[in-house]
Amino acid sequence: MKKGVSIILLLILLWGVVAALSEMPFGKAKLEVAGHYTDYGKEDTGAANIVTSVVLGYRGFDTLGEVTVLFLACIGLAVVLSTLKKQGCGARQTPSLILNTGFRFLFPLILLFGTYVFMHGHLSPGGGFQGGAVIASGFVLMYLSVPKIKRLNHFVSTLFESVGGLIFLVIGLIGLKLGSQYFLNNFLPNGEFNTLLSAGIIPVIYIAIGFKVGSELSKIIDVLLEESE
Amino acid sequence: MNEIMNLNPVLLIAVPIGLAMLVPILGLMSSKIVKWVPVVGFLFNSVVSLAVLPRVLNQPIIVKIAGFAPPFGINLVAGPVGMFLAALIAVSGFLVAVYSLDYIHEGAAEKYHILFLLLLSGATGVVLTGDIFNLFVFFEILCISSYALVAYLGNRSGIEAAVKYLIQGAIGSSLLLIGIGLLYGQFGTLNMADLAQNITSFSEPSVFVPMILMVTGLGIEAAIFPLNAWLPDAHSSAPSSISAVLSGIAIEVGLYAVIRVVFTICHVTGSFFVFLVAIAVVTVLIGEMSAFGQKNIKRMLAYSSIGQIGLILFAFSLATEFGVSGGLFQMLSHTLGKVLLFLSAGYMIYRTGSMEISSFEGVGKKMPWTALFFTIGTLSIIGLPPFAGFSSKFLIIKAALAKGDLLYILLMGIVLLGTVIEGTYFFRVVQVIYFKESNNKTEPEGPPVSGLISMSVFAILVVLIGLFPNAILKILTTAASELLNNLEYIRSVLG
Amino acid sequence: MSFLQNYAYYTGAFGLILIGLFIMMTKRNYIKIIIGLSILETGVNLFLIAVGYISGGTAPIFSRSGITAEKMVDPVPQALVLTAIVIGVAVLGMALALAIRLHKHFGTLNLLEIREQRW
Amino acid sequence: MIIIVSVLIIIMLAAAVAACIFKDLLSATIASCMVSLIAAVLFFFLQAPDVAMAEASIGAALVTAVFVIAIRRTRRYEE
Repeated sequence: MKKGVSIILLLILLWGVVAALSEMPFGKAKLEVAGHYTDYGKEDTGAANIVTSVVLGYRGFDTLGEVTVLFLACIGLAVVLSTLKKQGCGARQTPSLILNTGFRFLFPLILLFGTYVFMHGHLSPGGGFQGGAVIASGFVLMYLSVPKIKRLNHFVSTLFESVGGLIFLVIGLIGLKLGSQYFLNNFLPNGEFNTLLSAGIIPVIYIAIGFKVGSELSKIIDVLLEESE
Repeated sequence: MNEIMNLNPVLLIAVPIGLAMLVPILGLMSSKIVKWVPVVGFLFNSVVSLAVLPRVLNQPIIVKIAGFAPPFGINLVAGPVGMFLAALIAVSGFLVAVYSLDYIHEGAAEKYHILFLLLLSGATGVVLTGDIFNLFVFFEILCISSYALVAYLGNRSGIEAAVKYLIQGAIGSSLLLIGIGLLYGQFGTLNMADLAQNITSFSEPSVFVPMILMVTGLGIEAAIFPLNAWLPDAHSSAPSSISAVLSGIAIEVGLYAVIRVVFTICHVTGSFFVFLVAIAVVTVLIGEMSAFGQKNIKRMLAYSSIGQIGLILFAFSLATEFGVSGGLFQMLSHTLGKVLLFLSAGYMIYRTGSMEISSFEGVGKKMPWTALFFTIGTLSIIGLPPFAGFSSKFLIIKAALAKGDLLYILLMGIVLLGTVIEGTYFFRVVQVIYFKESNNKTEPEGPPVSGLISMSVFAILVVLIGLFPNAILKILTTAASELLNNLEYIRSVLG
Repeated sequence: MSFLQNYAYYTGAFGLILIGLFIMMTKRNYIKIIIGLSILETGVNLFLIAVGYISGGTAPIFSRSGITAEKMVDPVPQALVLTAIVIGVAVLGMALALAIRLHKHFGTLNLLEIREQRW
Repeated sequence: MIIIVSVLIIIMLAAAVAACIFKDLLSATIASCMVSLIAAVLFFFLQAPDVAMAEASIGAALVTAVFVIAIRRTRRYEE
């Protein structure tokens, strides 16, 4: 009964979507707004990666919301699990020697790679979110391979989270006060195209986001693991 | 004063978000000041939004984020509708924050304040933004913080309600995102004014399907009839101050987004409104009839919110200037009345220790002020003069009659029947509060000063608006013409 | 062949969306429902990216010389999907934290057995 | 090229169906991880390297880790 009703609903959805898709063939040419971004994105924001120039330049306000959502998820997770009595998730197997040694070798490399990814967000694929996620996956590896779980330092992670978000906002507010009166306006010089120190405020914001996302995603894992001490 | 008037409306969103991110750092230093942060934030928001409001009545303020012109960058449209709702959110947020100063004492209070700030900044973002994807992002902020706050108390019913709410909310936001993708694929823009300019007819499947998807997705948050299963559980399991905000603000923001999609982006005409009116009438009846049988006060109030949402939707789908301004007025009076009801019920529950209506016997003598505020809220929601609810319901009735169609007059009759049911169950509660003697001899003390202040301000606002409805009628008619006349909206955004 | 060329990605995306919705609507186990949600989100993301594709286009990055703006694919859906992925992981994290709580309180994840609140 | 893509899409849909059928939640999680991984490859074919990176690191790695932790702290089999 339930399955039948849901299949009928899904078929109606499919029928509607197919009707709508007939207006938008796959692989057609870009429309006005996207064309503007690819044509002028280079001059407007100074980033070689047009996706970055859209994410932090044209649609930077979305990214502020996105950063807020992640911050929110971290807080919400802590709220949901905070009133719970501390309880371990059962006995852990001792990690094997290979895992442990591999971790020691890989962990610095993963952190380095994550840092590279978010530093070069305006030049190559990647950015604050991807770099932060890479760093967080390094911490997941740490939880897997270190026999006695080392808890994340909550003071440091709180500091990273808050300060990272605040840097983003403060840069936005500086843009509002300085020169032209626009929130998130790019007030730093664009610099030489396709070099590390270019694209104005974009690398600064991406570094802040990278630290913030890295510490937030690791904290989500950490809060979920919550072993009894 | 002049300087405040010239402040950028983007601060209404940026300042609460910034304060929320500042709270963990402040919490490391001192836990005492944390609870004042939302108060400060929403005081700022109230002052700014009330100061800017008169200015936008003549000319909407278009805020270009990062300095890119509208179709290319994100823009905020601080028009009459947006600023009116933002001011409403800010003022009620401020008063509820004052109320929470002493009300929130269990659980992780620091995180409560962060979530409260983010919930309302998400709501402000939804009403101010002029970009459909940006609306989605702020909508998610609103939804995720509500999930967390519903589960805040951490009891069995709270967790269960949050789980149900999250499943339905997540489906809703996915549907919304599919709708946005379909619109972007055809028109290549995400700006609401630009979309509205490009959409010529709403009845083609390529526009109709995304519109239905978006209305469904947003309608889950607005609790329109077939999508309202989560609401009574969620609103009754949250802390009372949060129930107040969810019932008074969150669902109205959802409804605002539905109205924005239907009126401004797709510019719907004719037969679709008949469909909306039918849904609205069913929503009123379902809400009021379910509320009638409730023994739990918060569930009763939550179901009554469903009925009120139906009434607001009914007013909007009349699609006349009278009707839309009546709907906006009803939003205002519902917010004030329902927040007042939840806040006063919160202390009555706290002092008697039970949510059952029957346990409120004798509260009228022991907590006279709280009982008085509850009664004022009740009378306003039912729609008796001289309270705010009367003026708004009267305006809606006038609008339905002015429509001149027998169908609408008939449906209005059904909606009035819903109001009669509403009156019955609310009077039953008032009767229990005042005219039943309690066997319980313990003396429940009244609420603390902060609670009294915030509730009395709400009560004063309800009475004042009820006595002088003409004072805000100008704002409402300007706002209604912004919603009805989407050419005006397009011209003011795109220039 | 041209049918495949035109509709392969859309079919994949909407296949995922339908399977995800089907799981969410019919399954009773809460974690299974969340798995459905994650499949649904992946499908929506794939659909958005497919909307922005241009036949024979290049990635929207001026990484080496010889890349022209005309042949670039649409960068906007990519920016949107980045946002959507992060929002998705936030919702999934919340949902799974609630799952842990649900199991602690009720001892089960079957939503049909959890019926404390009705009408 | 289009043949490879079609095969990948078929595998992806099969993995999604498998995630629907499996009673063992851990297997279902791995199947949905596979959906994410193949989606990341498809993003790369669609000229979206940024998104491919995000999907591979967030969608496939972190989300799966979160799922595994949650399953470990609740129960493994769907009753």
